[in-house]
Amino acid sequence: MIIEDVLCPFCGCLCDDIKVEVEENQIVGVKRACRLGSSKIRGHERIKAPMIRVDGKLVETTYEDAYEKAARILLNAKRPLLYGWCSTVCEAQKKGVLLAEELGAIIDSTATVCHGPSIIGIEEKGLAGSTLGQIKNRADLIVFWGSNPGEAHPRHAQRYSSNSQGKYTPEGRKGRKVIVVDVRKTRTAKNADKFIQIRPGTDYEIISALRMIVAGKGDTLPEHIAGVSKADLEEVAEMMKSARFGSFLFGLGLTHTRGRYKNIDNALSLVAALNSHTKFVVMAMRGHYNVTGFGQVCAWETGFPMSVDFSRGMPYFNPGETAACDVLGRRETDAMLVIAGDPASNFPKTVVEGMADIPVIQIDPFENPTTYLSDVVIPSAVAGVEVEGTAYRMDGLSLRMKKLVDSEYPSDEEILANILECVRRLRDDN
Amino acid sequence: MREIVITPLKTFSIPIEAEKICPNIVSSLALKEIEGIEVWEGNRKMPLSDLFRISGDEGSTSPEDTLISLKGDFSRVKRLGEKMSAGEVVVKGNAGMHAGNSMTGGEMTIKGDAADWLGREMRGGLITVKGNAANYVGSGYRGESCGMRGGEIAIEGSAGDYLAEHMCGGKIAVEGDVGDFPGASNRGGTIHIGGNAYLPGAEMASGTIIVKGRARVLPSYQLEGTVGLEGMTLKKFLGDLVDNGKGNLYATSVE
Amino acid sequence: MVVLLKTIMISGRTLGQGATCESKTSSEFFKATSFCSLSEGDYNNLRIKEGENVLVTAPFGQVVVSAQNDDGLPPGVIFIPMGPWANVLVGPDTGGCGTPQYKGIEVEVEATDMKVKDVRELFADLDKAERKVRS
Amino acid sequence: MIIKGGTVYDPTNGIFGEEMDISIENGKVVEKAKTGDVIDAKGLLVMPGGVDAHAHIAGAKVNTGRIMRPEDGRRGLEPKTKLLRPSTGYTVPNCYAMGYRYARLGYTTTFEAATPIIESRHTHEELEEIPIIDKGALTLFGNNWEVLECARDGDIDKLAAYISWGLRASRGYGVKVVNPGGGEAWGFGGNVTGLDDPVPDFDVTPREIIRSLMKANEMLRLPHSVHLHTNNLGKPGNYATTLETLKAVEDIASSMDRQVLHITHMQFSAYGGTGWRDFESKAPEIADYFNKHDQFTMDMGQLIFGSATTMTADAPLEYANARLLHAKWSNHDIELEESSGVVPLSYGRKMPINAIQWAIGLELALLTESPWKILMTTDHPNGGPFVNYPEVMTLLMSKPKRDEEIATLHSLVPKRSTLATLDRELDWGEIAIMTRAAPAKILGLKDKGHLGIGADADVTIYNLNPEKIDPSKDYKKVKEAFSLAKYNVKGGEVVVKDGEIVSLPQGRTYWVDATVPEEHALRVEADLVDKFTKYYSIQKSNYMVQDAYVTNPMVVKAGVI
Repeated sequence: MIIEDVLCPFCGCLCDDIKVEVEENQIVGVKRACRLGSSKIRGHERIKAPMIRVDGKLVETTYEDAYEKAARILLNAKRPLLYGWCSTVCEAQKKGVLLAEELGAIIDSTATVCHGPSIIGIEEKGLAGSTLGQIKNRADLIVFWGSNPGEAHPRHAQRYSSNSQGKYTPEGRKGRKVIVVDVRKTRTAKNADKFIQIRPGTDYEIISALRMIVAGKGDTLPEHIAGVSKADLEEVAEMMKSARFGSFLFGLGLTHTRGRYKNIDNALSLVAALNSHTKFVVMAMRGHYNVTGFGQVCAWETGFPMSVDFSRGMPYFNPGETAACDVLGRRETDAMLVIAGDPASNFPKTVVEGMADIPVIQIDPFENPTTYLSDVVIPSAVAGVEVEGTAYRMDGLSLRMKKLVDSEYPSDEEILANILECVRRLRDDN
Repeated sequence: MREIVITPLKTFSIPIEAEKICPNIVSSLALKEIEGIEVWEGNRKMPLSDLFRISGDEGSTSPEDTLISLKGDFSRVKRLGEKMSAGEVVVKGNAGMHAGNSMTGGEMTIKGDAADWLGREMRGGLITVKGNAANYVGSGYRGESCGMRGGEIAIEGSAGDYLAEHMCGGKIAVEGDVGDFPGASNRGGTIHIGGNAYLPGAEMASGTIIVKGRARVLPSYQLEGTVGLEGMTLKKFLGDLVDNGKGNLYATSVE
Repeated sequence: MVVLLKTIMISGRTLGQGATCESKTSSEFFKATSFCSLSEGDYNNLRIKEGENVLVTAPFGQVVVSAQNDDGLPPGVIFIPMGPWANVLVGPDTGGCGTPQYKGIEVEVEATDMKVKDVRELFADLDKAERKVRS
Repeated sequence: MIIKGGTVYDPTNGIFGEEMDISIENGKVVEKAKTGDVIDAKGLLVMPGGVDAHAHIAGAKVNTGRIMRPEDGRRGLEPKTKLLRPSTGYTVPNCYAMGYRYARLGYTTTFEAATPIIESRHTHEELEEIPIIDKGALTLFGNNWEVLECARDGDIDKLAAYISWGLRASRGYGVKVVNPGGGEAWGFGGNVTGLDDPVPDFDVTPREIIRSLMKANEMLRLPHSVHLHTNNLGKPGNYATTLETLKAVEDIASSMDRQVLHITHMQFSAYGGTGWRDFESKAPEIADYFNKHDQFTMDMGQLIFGSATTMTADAPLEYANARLLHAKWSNHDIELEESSGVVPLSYGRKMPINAIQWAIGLELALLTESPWKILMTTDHPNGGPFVNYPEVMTLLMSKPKRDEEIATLHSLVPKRSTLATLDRELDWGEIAIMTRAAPAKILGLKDKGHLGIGADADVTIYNLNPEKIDPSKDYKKVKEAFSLAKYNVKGGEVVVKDGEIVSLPQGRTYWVDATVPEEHALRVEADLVDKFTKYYSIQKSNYMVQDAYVTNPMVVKAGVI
């Protein structure tokens, strides 16, 4: 059986045109997906059964026992942290927010180690964006700044940006200019019309210089700005102003480097100013397929998009104080639930050390380094392959993910609902 | 002056939220009543006396006439002196995040270091730090257009990143170095930095920043000449011109 | 003579890292993320051969990774794919905004005979099975 | 259940202040209930549950407002309770606060004012999370490529078929039109300047778009009329465009017993002056026109001093606002369909423009003779948050209250508006019309906004004795009582008692399923296949809102007979 128009549960592109061939409840073919998506949909070796740690060893147990152990750990904690959330569907994320409320926990997503600074930048300036289809149909200039879709979002160029075709862009790549700004000549940079190589950590100054040139005040600038020639920046500014529709697509190159949210803040201002000259939009190249969804769910449920602390019964938001790396790095949390994320691999090792000293619950289909630090391990069905539900693309468009095959594992939502029920029951017993 | 002494009973790992440790709240309370004021350890609410020993003078007085002495390590005790309008708070150790948050008057002295968001959204009064202060001294809450609007913060050591972000008034003086982006998006107020600074006054609309050490200055600042100030010769810049800013930035040497 | 190269480390996504990141215990993931790319000049200066290892040292930790050259890198900048090897070098400071600085870390690189740890070994000091603690 | 002995205002049924009992069974008003609880409402004001026909309560724009405004989120915090989830926000509350606050005001139904079809899944995800109240969403059609092409070709049959499809795809209730043509022009940074300024590349004018959509709307016999945000909204001198728009559609007849066109948040479209310097009210001209024409309705879009978050599909307006006020600016252009923007701002009493805008909203309501023609709204959260409705009610009911306010405003108010000269004070019945009966009638909700037999048992009891209280003098008491309902009964269930939420039923979501002749549906289908193949960034099969997102639907049938 061929299932058409499947959504890909890998990156923020959330491609929705995948064809998947299923035979006897097994995925036997994946078409149109990139290497990343295909690998995810085809699947990997799974965690077989729920486990709890006994005398240092993870030993298999029942789901009921794992739920109860998890609930006890969370109930005993004074400052539990519920972290992950981006490789699952919104239905599970909603349940997670409810669990966080019930526990008086901190809930935070993987956004805080990727585009968290972008969100803080947006809080400073707002974001002039669009859906990806708008770029496909209209953009004649694409700026990739600190983003490398050639490796991180392989189908982005073809479906949405530099190489896509639409109403006002019938020639695709030929009718467009592509500028790449990066510290290294990436796969994406090799296909650019103009590549500006900058030194790490100088993005803010370069963007300020561009803002000056765009505002017609370039004459006060020195000949070189952080090592980049003014002439190069003048050329970039001219390309931006003379475009009919420009788009500024930025990645972790801006958020992970010195300046962090200030880099984004400045880029958002540059784009706002460009709109006085032409049409320009800006977008964060979000990583996980539903990291955007967590921000949306968390915002409508709590008023804030991430790093929400429910300790005092109402949401308190302050990344720098309430983000996962903040509280783990400072050893301020006394229990952690990890779902649909792998902090042991993705946090700085110095922060991961904080997980070694506290009880950790993991909900995930796959074994990963977080498993080594977990005390309760609950295997789940793969969202977007074995479970249907909602996901938000990097541009904020929501789509419904399909269920392709049946699973012997419970969904993230079911697992969370069970833990929540245990929490409520144990609390009532006391 | 009535002195109330508060001492932690243990070393905290989970931060304590104790905005009620504030002259405005405790001045009129008997010691027994102060023991009962509510603080939070993570998601548990408890009386102050579960976590701290309370001693000092009995009686009831006005906030103006109240001194709160905090003895020991308060580096994980947050929101000390929040919204205080008068009186004195002395921390004889380190202070946790948000010390002096939204204070409008009175005096706070921190003998050790101050954590992030010291004097956030301060309106008046004086905060003195003998040690170092971390990030966001005198800044605003996320998304707000105004941080500190009045009062004074004096730091004898160094300060972290985003010092005085969105500052709209008042004065901050740091004797040592500061981190990245001091005075970002400020609209008024005065910042004195004794040591070095990295990209001061980004998007400054108005206000004054003086850097006596080295500063890496944004390309969107225009050099206007040199001036003598406090016996030193300083370069004077106008900016931040990205936003037609009219701020004054002075620095001795420029990277 | 040991050459000690002072560089800036950046980490980031790659196709290989993305394709294997849901099977982190696999040899494919190990291959895709436990290496370091250097500019041709830096690579030659270290006097190493293709596939030999380097020890990378940052203020917060050190890690052994295999070395390769990448003509897209400028001198003085090295690249390690996003993942546990790179993250040994990243400090805990979240800069007041919740996000560690994964790019632009000052490191020193030198050739080494030490082998690259596999993922399990890399976490041996934190692995609860090794620590035999927790009740 | 019986609500006994209250002083009832039920304007739809001609009841103005009669002492009577309301009997309720199975969620409906009945002749006589057999059993059930008795609520003693003796000496208390009883009205149908409030109906808000225009507010931005759910969807991408609202959430954008939340995400860019943590400083708003931290206002209005209320912790979780055994029953309630935490509340946050003032201008952009979280979903739960939305439901709780409407319920406490005595409201039971609210319609989200603008959802682009492609992003309606998101709108419904949020609507589902809003507790208690019944909801619906108006679907944006004014800048949609298929609409522009049908209007250009004068193909009303096909346009009607597309609307039918679009309402189903979005699970939407009616046809919302925002700055027709301007949103498309904004795709390349442009706008349209008036009714006859053609949309770039589409060879169609706003006049043609509005007329075509109205004709299609009436052809489909939709329960609600076209709901229009005019061109040039928010600009000085725009009253001329507004009147020109109305005159341009005078010949179009309504197919139903309701208006043929609703112009929304009229305050923003009733401006005189050639610029901000000579900015003035043209509310008298607008009200005069409405007094002479019975086929049109409007809502106030009243401004509230303090913080607001403007959010609209009128993206060029938002860019202009942001540049003028040096404010945060979010923009979101939506492929083939719309554009939109979000800008937070603060309205100041001493700001001449804001003070005059405040006066214009009130003038419109006081100068329009029939309360059936003008609804009370603040265009939440554009003019200000809906929690301020009691403030607006008291301003309308009390001349002394208005005088007291005017004294605190910029001195230009009496010079640039007529408000200070108006003595009219609305009575309980007129308030009941503007907040209950008329919005239900204008939306075409037959079972809402009244308490006749068969109506939904949505009943509000306020802690006021309308016989004894003089709202002109005791406006403080009136505001207090309207702010926290004594009882709010929703669908026969007590949801608020003494100002506290006591139960959390899941409200229903209204949407319109309109049928069209198959031949036209097939023509639309062919167009859509083409557009999805060439232009949309998603697949057609993934586009339509699935049933999973509307768990408690109330489907209203319409269509071409």
